[in-house]
Formats: sequence, structure tokens, C-alpha cells
Amino acid sequence: MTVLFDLVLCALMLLAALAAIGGRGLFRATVFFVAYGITVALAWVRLGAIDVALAEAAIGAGLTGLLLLGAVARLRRAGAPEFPVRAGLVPALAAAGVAGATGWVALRVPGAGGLWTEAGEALPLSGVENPVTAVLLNFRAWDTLLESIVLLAALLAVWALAREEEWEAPVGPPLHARPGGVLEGMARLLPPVGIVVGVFLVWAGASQPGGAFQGGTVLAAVGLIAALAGLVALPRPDSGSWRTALAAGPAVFLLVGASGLALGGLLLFPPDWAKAMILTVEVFLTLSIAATLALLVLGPPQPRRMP
Amino acid sequence: MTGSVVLFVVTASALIGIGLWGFLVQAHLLRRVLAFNVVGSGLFLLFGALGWRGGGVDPVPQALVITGIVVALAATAVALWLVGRFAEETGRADLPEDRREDRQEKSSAGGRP
Amino acid sequence: MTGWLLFAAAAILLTLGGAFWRVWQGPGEADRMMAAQLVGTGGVGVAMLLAPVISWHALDVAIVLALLAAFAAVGFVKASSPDGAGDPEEAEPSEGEEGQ
Amino acid sequence: MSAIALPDVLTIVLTGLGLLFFLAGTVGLLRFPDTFSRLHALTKADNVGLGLVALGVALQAETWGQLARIALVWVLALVAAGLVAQLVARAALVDRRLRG
Repeated sequence: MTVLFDLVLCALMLLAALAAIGGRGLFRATVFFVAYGITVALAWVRLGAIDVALAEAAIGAGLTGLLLLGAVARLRRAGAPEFPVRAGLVPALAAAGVAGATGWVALRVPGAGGLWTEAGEALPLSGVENPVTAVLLNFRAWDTLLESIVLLAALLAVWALAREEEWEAPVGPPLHARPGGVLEGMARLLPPVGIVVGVFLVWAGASQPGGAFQGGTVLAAVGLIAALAGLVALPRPDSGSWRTALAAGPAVFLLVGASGLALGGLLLFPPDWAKAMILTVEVFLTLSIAATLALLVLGPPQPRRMP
Repeated sequence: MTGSVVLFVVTASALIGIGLWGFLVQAHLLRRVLAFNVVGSGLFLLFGALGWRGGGVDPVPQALVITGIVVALAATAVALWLVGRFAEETGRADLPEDRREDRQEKSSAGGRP
Repeated sequence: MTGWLLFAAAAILLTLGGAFWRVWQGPGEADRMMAAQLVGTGGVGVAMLLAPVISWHALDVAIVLALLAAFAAVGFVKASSPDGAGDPEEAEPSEGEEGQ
Repeated sequence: MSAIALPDVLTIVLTGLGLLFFLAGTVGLLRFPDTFSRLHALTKADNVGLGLVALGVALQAETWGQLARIALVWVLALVAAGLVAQLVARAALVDRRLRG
């Protein structure tokens, strides 16, 4: 039965990907990409990688879809034309060749090994019980620190696209909705639940699937729902409190990591202190991830057109 | 169970191929962002399938993939806002060097930078 | 029980194939969007059915999927409003008067 | 494996019924003639189906936390479906008017 399920799931993933890449019509391709994100999240559930499935569900099936649909509408308003695919034998052969070579090499990788056992042995020293969180925030803390800085850099790149005269305006388009309408009702209903879910995912991340990235993404998503309904005032890019929130995660991470210098080395968490240090980092990291992702989706300050 | 691992490895490789094909045949920049994301998720799945150890995935590739998913979102956001701004300035969503083959588009795009 | 749950999950996935057909076929953007919504609901169902088989933590994935199920649709209705930032309900009163 | 326990039988019956509703929703999505009747088929059938699946899985739950999560998933899915149906239908209406 497992094989039947896997076959159907893989077939759906491939169909959705093909339609998203090769299907005619930008809107259709984008909707297929959203459906594709959902099937990929299910594939991660199937593999038992719940931590990844949570991230993929929140990002692949949530934030990315919102970003893409917004971009499609924006291109349409700009009058950018669409074109048919430039079909030909050479690109198809090249892509098939790379795919075949990748699969062939991947299947010949020796099965034994991995870092499963090493991670398991070091887990008691990491300060947390969830091995994925241990890898993210302790064993490979460098990756995660730099990643949080990459997110910040991406936001700066997006903000750099603002026009000079709009720099003083709040970020994103001027969002509005009918007062008392369905959208506003939804924006009052979902965020309280979403905040509970997001905070739970961060808190639970120490011992079970979840963590700063998954929780932060959920928080960003429900914040965006409130913003889309026009319920929260959007900040200007030069807002001091928002800049503090954006930088708090990497800054606290660096500070806590540097305090490890006295105890052994940069970003080394001694076992007795590890739990408190990791939790501190995670709280601030969640705040920064939520703020950065939400602002990345909203984009730079945009023209205030009168409807 | 190894049968399923083979299936997921093959699917992941095919996804990488599909995404790459999109990169080669689509001139539209938003289509290329989609292709980039499909290649990325194919690679992530490959990590997952190869890290499969009976009942779960090795935590190290899992952590790498989570990092990858978040960075891919950041890159996608930058790319999409860049494409949107490019389209607002030029009225197009493709690059000049990709236009040679589109004869029907040539006449209307002649005056554009 | 494991076998049945996996079968049921596979069957729901198969019905999602129908939703895929509707996304492909359209004809309107609303048709495509709500077919994607069906894929989301089906995905929630599959994640729930996998929970007893794979890991009960799959329920957390189902919660996140269900919480954000409306997300893409909200993005769609926002984006399809005239200025790209509005709400389809706002357009109704004035246009309704025109119709009458 | 010789005798199946009662909760397991109920799980099979409930998830089986849920599957039928998913199937019905998909058939409606494929066969109904216009956007609005398709929306109807989708949100009704689909969420009853998901509810039955949730009940079936709930019978397998081992802790109260799992039960609470299953309930939350269902409630969230119901809310999302209702909201999305409203919003997408409005967007389709506006779209139709604008196109004449």
C-alpha cells in the first residue's frame, strides 16, 4: 500500500511541476505551483521529515503562493506580454541528460553512513531533544546565523527597489478592504489562532518538530493576513522599532555566540548552558524571521494610487 | 522500503530536469523564477530521499533543507520584486538577449531599451 | 489499519488529480483558484490520514496547511482587484447600483 | 489481525465515507456547468468529507492533545473554506461585471 501511495504522490508532484513549468498562461502556471507546494509538503510528511514538512507547508504552500500571485497581477498591470515556450529538442535532451545523470549518481551513492549516528550521540550535549533543532542552532549554528543575515540582506535588496520619491511611504502597496467585510472578518479570526500555533511551534521545537523558522513563518503569514485586510498600519522602512525587530535575531545570536567565547569558542554552547542559550536565540530569531519574511512579501514602498 | 527511496530519488531527479528545462525554454522572467523553485525543491527532495534511514530522515540534511527553503523564499522575493520593477520600467518581462528568436515580438519591442 | 489509512490517503490524492484537471481547464481564474483550494483541503486530509501511520506530529503540518489554506485565495482576490490592493467586496455597491 | 477492534472498524467506515464525499466533491468540480455551482459542490462536499476523515483519524488518537489538534484542523478547514468560497465568488462576480 505504501508503494501505491508513493506512486500517486510522485505522479502528482511531477504533473504539477510540469504544468507549472511548461503549461501555457502565467496565472495557470502559478496556481499549479501553489498546488505543487502542497504536494511537496506531503512528500516530506511521507518521508517522516516533519520539521521540513512544516517549513514547506508554511512557505511553499503559503508565502510563495501569495508572492507569486501578487507578481502575476503586477506584471499584468505593467502590460508585460507572455510568450509561448521555445520548444526544441536540444533543451529537452540537455535537461533529460542532467536529470538522468543526477538520478544515476544519486542511486550509486553508498547507502551506509550519513550523520544520523553522530548527531544522535551528540544530542544529549546539545541542550535540546529535537535533533533537527540541535543541528540548526548548535552543531551548525554558523549556517543558521549567516542565514538570518542573508534574510536581512534580501530585505535590503527588495527595499533598494523603491523609487526615491516613495521612500518616505509605508512598505507595500496601500492595502484596504471593505470595513466589516469577509476579508476583515477573516483577518480578525485567523491571527489569534495563528499566533498560538506559531508560538507553540517555536516552544515545541526544542523537543519535537518545529522551531524558529516554522513558527516565524506562521507568525509572518497571519501578520500578512491582518495587513492585507488593512487592519494593521504598515511601517515605513526607516521605522526604528521595526529595524530593531529585524536585526534583533542575528544580533542576539551573535551576542550569545560571542559569550560562548569565554566558555570555549565562538558559537560553542557548553552543555550546561546550551538550553538557555538556544532558547534565547530562538525567541529573538523568531521575531526577526517573522518580521523579515512578512516585509519581504509586502515589498518596497509602492506608489499611492487613488482608486 | 528501498523501492520507495528509489522512487523518490527518480522523482527528485526528474523535478530537477523539469525545472532546468523550464530555464532553457522559457524567456519570461517569472517563469524562470518558477523554474528556479522547482529545481530547488527537487534538490531538497533528493537530499531527503538520500537521507532516509528507515522511518525518518537524517537530521543534518533536514536542517540544510530547512535553511535552503527559507533562503529560496528570500531569493524568490528579491527576484519577483526585481522582475516587477523591471516590467514597470520597460513594459516587458523578458531580457533583451532572449528576444532574438521571438520574431513576432521583435517589431513591437524595437523601440524599447 | 496502516494499509487502509495509506489506501485512503492514496485515494484522496487520486481525487486531487480531478482538481488538477480543473486547474488546467479553467476556464476562469476563479475556477483555477478554487480547484487549488480543493488540493489544499485534500492535502490536509492526507496529512491527517498519515498521522497514525508516520508520526502524530503530521497533525501539526495539517494545522499549518489548514491555517494557511485561505492564504493563496486571499492573495488572488487582492491581486485581482483593480489597484491590486483592494477587496472584491468594495467594488460591489456602486456597480450594483449601475446594474439596477 | 484476525479480529478487527471496533474503533478500527469505525475508522474504516468513517474515512471510507469521507472518501466518498471527496469523490463527490471532485465529480461536482468536474461536472457542474458554471463557476458558482462548482464552488457549491466543492465547499460543501469537501468539508463534510474532511470532517468524516477527521472523525475516523480521531478514533485512532492516543492522547487528548492529538484529539484537540484534529478538532482544530477541522475547524480551521471549515472557516477557510467558507471564507474562500465567499471571496472567490465575489471576485468572479466582479470579474464578470467588468468584462460585461
